[in-house]
Amino acid sequence: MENVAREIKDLYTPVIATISLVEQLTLSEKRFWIKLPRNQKLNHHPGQFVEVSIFGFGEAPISISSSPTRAPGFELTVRRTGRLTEKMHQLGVGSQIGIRGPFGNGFDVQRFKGKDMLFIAGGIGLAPLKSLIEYTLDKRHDFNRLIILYGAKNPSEILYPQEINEWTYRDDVEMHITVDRPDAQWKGNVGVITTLIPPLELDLENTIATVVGPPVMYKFVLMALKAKRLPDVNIYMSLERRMKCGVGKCGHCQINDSYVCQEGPVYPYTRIKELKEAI
Amino acid sequence: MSARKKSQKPKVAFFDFTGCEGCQLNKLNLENDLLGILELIDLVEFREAMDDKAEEYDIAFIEGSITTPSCVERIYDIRRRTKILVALGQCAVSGGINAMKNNYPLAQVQEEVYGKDKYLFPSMPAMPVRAFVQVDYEVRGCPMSMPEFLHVLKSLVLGRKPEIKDYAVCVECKLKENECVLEKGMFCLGPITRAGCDAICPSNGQYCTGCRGLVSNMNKNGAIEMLKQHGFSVEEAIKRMAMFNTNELVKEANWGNR
Amino acid sequence: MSRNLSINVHHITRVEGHGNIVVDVKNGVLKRAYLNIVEPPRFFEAMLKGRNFHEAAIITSRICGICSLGHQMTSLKATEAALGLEVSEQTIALRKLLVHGATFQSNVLHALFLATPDFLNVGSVFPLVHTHKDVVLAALRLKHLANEIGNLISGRAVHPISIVPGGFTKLPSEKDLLYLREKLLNEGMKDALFTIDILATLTDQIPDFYRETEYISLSNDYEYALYDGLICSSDAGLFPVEEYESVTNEFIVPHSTSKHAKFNRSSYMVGALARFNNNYKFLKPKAREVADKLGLKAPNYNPYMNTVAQLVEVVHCIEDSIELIDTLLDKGIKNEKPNQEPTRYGRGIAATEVPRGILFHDYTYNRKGQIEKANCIIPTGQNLANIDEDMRKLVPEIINEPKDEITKKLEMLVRAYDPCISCSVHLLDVKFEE
Amino acid sequence: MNRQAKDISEMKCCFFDQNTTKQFIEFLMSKAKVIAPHRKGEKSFSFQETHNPEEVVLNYNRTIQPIKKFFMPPRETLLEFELNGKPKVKKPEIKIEERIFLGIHSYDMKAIRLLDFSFDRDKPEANYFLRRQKSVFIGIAYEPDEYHFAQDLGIDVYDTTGFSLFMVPAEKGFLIFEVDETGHRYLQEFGKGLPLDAELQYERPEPTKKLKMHYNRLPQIFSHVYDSPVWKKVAERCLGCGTCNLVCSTCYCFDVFDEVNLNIKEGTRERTWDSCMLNPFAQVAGGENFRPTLDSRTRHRLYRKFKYLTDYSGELHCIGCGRCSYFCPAKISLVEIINELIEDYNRQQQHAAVTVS
Ligand SMILES: Cc1cc2nc3c(=O)[nH]c(=O)nc-3n(C[C@H](O)[C@H](O)[C@H](O)COP(=O)(O)OP(=O)(O)OC[C@H]3O[C@@H](n4cnc5c(N)ncnc54)[C@H](O)[C@@H]3O)c2cc1C
Ligand code: SF4
Ligand code: SF4
Ligand code: SF4
Repeated sequence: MENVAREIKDLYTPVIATISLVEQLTLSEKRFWIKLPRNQKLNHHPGQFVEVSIFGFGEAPISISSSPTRAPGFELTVRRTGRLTEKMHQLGVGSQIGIRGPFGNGFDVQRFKGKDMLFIAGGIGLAPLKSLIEYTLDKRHDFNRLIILYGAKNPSEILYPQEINEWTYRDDVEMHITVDRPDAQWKGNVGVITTLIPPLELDLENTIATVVGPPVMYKFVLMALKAKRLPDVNIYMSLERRMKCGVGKCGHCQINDSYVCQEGPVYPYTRIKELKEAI
Repeated sequence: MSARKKSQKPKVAFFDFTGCEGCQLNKLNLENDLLGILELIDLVEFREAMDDKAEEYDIAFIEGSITTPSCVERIYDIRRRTKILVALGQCAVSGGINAMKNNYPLAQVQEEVYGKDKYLFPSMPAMPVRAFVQVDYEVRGCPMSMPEFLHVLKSLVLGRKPEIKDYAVCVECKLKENECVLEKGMFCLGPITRAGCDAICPSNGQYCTGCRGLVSNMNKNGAIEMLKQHGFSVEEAIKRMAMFNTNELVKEANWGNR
Repeated sequence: MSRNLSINVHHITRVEGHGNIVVDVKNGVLKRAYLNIVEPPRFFEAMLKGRNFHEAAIITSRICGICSLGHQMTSLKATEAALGLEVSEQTIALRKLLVHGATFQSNVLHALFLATPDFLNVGSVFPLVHTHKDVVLAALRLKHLANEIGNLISGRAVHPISIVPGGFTKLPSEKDLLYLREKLLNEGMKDALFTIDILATLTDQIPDFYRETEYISLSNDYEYALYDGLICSSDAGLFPVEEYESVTNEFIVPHSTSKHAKFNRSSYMVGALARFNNNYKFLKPKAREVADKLGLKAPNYNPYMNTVAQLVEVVHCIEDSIELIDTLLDKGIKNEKPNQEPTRYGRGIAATEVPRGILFHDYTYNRKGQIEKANCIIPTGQNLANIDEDMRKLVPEIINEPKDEITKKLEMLVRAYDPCISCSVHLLDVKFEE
Repeated sequence: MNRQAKDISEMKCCFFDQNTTKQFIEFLMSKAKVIAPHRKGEKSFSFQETHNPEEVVLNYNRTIQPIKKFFMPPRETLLEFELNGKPKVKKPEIKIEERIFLGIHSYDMKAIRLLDFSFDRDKPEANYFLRRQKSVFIGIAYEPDEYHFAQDLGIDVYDTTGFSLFMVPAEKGFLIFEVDETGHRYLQEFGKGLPLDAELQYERPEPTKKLKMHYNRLPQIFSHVYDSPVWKKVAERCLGCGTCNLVCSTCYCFDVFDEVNLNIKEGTRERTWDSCMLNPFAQVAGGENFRPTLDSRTRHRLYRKFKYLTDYSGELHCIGCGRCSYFCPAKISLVEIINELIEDYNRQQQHAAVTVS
């Protein structure tokens, strides 16, 4: 006890990072490219998140939406919903913010190697998944099929039009997109995201489904995946909870016995089944 | 950014309706911080302390409850002219102690005070500001809590949402390690009253009278049960809760859940 | 000059509560001059009905945030009288200290923050922050000190917490008292004398106006009565507090939501000037010196001098508070619990000198310890008839002055009374029709 | 450091009369900051720094806040920062001071050991361990009141684990047992106690038997009562005021928020104790509340004590101090809830047995 404490690294002091690019994606979402001091790497796994600080406004967990393969910087996609996120939207290139992390477990990319990847994203859920999608694209030969299902409320809320365009035109990616409420120009699918699942032809044993979206989405996507008889062990979900510390102490993110910031945010469905409060 | 020009400071106004003006006075009691506050804001209207008046405001603080038809006109007018409207003190937030009279038939109350001359003075039930116009933020308490007022003011000047607590006074009581007044055999409304006052009454050995209104999702039956355990009949329990919360207890008048 | 003049000051500023000044002069003849109280009535007496004895003070405190201590104090005393609750010497000493604190803070607020801008021809105290920073800072320190008395002894200056029927739920520590003593003795007295020196140079701004009236305050034979005493009329002598109704004789007038009062004349005055006139001989020495310096001698019939009397009281309260603290410290703070075991149930009447004058509370309790009937008579209400009378004498005297000047003098007159309209008036737009 | 200490019957022991005890407290005060139970208000007690041995109250039932307040203060500044221009952050220095905790009941000591586990788990927290180190604990035996159930949870009144010295009230004074090296050193230096060599006879209080089942079966019960009707029943009376968490010896959840100074140029990041019983605890920006009802929150609170953390540490994370029940405004008793859950479990088992046969 005597000497340990001195050696323990402080968990709560962020490093100061710089915003090097800002892009307005939709009315309420922006993405920020962040650089750490001395161009340090964040060394994250796809699916991990950081705690972003804006001093005087607080701290919030935000998923890293870029792949570690695109280091040294990293990307955050932020929806304007409250105290910190509203302030973040007012920041421009050169502004400095605090970063702690990366935190959480991220996706088990080792296990995904050689598999067919089915990405299912609703709304801003595409942000954490983009990190994994980019990762699989950058290591394309490590993975087999790549299928991306993405649902947005309406066409103006589609998060990354550029990337989605790119993915759509790649012939090694199957990109399906749907909107709940189409506008006059919309020519694609209409309906909730679950409508994209039944038509898929899947190699059930070798397909990994990764699901991220708003809380209401999970139940319905699960039903659709189960209807396809995708094995439970092949389903992964990333969950969101209130979070203060990111280091397994504050208790806010707890789902039954699991701290989302430690064991999650990505959970295999087999584990989620044990967590009664999860979905 | 650091060298703010005077014109960039938010234009702030204070207005008072029916109440005891304790909240107004409480602001003047900030002596040590008063000059600091004046640096932050451009005070354009404050009847109790100055003559000047302005046309438009960034932040209007409203004190007191709405009790006459002319109050209603005035509050509509203020809402039209301000960007942010903050209700200050329990009278403005919920009707406060003024609303106790809503428990009695109005005519009878007037009779009680003015006898046969009661018709000279129009009155209506005492209502919170949010019964008439949109209220952006609330600073609760009778009198309003000064640290909370400062927090709201600083937050709004900084351009962020203030943190408004929505849990029981007991929390603050325990953080301060106060002796619980229930332990002394007194009664207390702290378990169902919104924190933010730093549990100032129990800290002074007195029971909490519920002056900051009820926590949201309050377990009303549980509260009545608790007061019964401490020796109060249901009627007495409701009467106790109603001192500052008449309007909140009347379901129909639950203006909060817009 | 046969002038037509109509003044209507809507919601007069720098007073607590809402009131309008209405003056009508037709062909040089004064038709109307009165203070129109438009503060919506709040029906406290009705709200007290059925309430428990320890709730009365909490509720009546909310009659007025400015006078909250005064209302609580009077309420507690009425309750104690009704229920036969004895209180200890220590409780009385601490309560007197609180009354001093409240009088001191309210007088500073009124004299230095609300009235002084008139003498310096500015609309509020805020511009003075730039022109008279040291005075403003001294005044702020004074106010802060007065509030500290309230905070340390009763938990909170506005709507005090720990004063309850029968005593205190929390007692100040000897350390708190020593701290207050030190501050009062050094900083407090220094700041008070400093600001008074500055104001002494401005007394020529006080209008020259006299109208002798009846002055009513508490009085006793051992001190400058604030906490306790008999009713004293400058016309008719002493009366027991229980006979308050025959003194106040409340009546309703159409232009006011607050009732008016009269005793031996058509009106009487309460407040700092009335106390000064009736109790001059008990003022502490420094306070007398200050009165001399400010040109205030008893009796004085200029209502504008009420503000000056308030300053004199500030000094008196500081001096007497120090004495009270010394006595308390000599005896040591005893850990007493409030005495809340009623020995009887019935009617209790009490009066306290609150900053604006004498305040009466009168409760009748039933056997369950609940209020059956309540009556509160507020100082500002008692002064209203006197203010109207003053205006009726003043307007003809100044009728030839410019209209701005007339309005200003009227507003200053109303302000001099430091009317507390929440307790009973808000102020104004000025419209002239000639 | 979790090693189980010897039984006190095997320890060296001496006797302090009242006066010597006072002198001993003075001696301790000369060594380090002494923290001991003091009277707080009319009926309650609180651990406080001792400036005068007279203030120490050694026969107390329980303090309002547990000792954890010295290692994790109810409110603490995590960071100081400047907002303007380039943000600057500074972590306030945490003073490492030697402290002697005097008059600690065995369950409160156990709570510290459990907190050590919680703050070490996953990522060790410096703030806690910086304050935690250099603490010496002197225990005292207590007389269980109707709210204590530590014995039912296997924590003996005379459990000396973690202590340096252990005091047992005796007629006109205290028996002082040497538990470890530090304790031995203290007694040597102080050198005033009356040595006792004779075989000591003292009574162990009867185990209280408040719980209807042995404590080591509790985690098992909790595997079966997640959907028990008991939760809803408790929720009818619970006010969600958070008192139970905020006085709990082993709770450590917290909230973090930024506060700025009046000049809005500098500010601090503050953390305060939080409570999972409060309505906003699991609520997110979108308005979603992941534990919106009082029954789900009560269940979470108890599962944290008897199952979730237990599955990791192998120990129950309730120490039976009775604070949560003693201070609950609605007078909800933890023991009663557990007993009802046990009954519910027994009913389930019987039912299962019936259906099988
Ligand atoms: C693992 C994880 C990844 C996330 N990734 C993203 C992302 O990539 N993009 C994005 O826009 N949002 C993301 N969120 C949600 C984001 O954290 C919240 O929208 C954000 O905390 C709101 O903070 P605020 O200060 O703007 O709002 P306020 O309502 O003012 O919130 C105040 C505080 O409450 C807590 N809080 C409130 N809502 C949430 C929430 N939904 N989740 C966690 N804590 C919350 C935070 O501690 C926050 O600082 C993520 C959340 C989690 C848990
Ligand atoms: S005194 Fe009142 S507010 Fe404080 S803990 Fe007890 S019940 Fe709660
Ligand atoms: S403790 Fe209760 S009555 Fe007192 S200020 Fe707080 S909410 Fe109001
Ligand atoms: S749950 Fe209750 S009895 Fe158990 S440790 Fe916490 S406060 Fe003590």
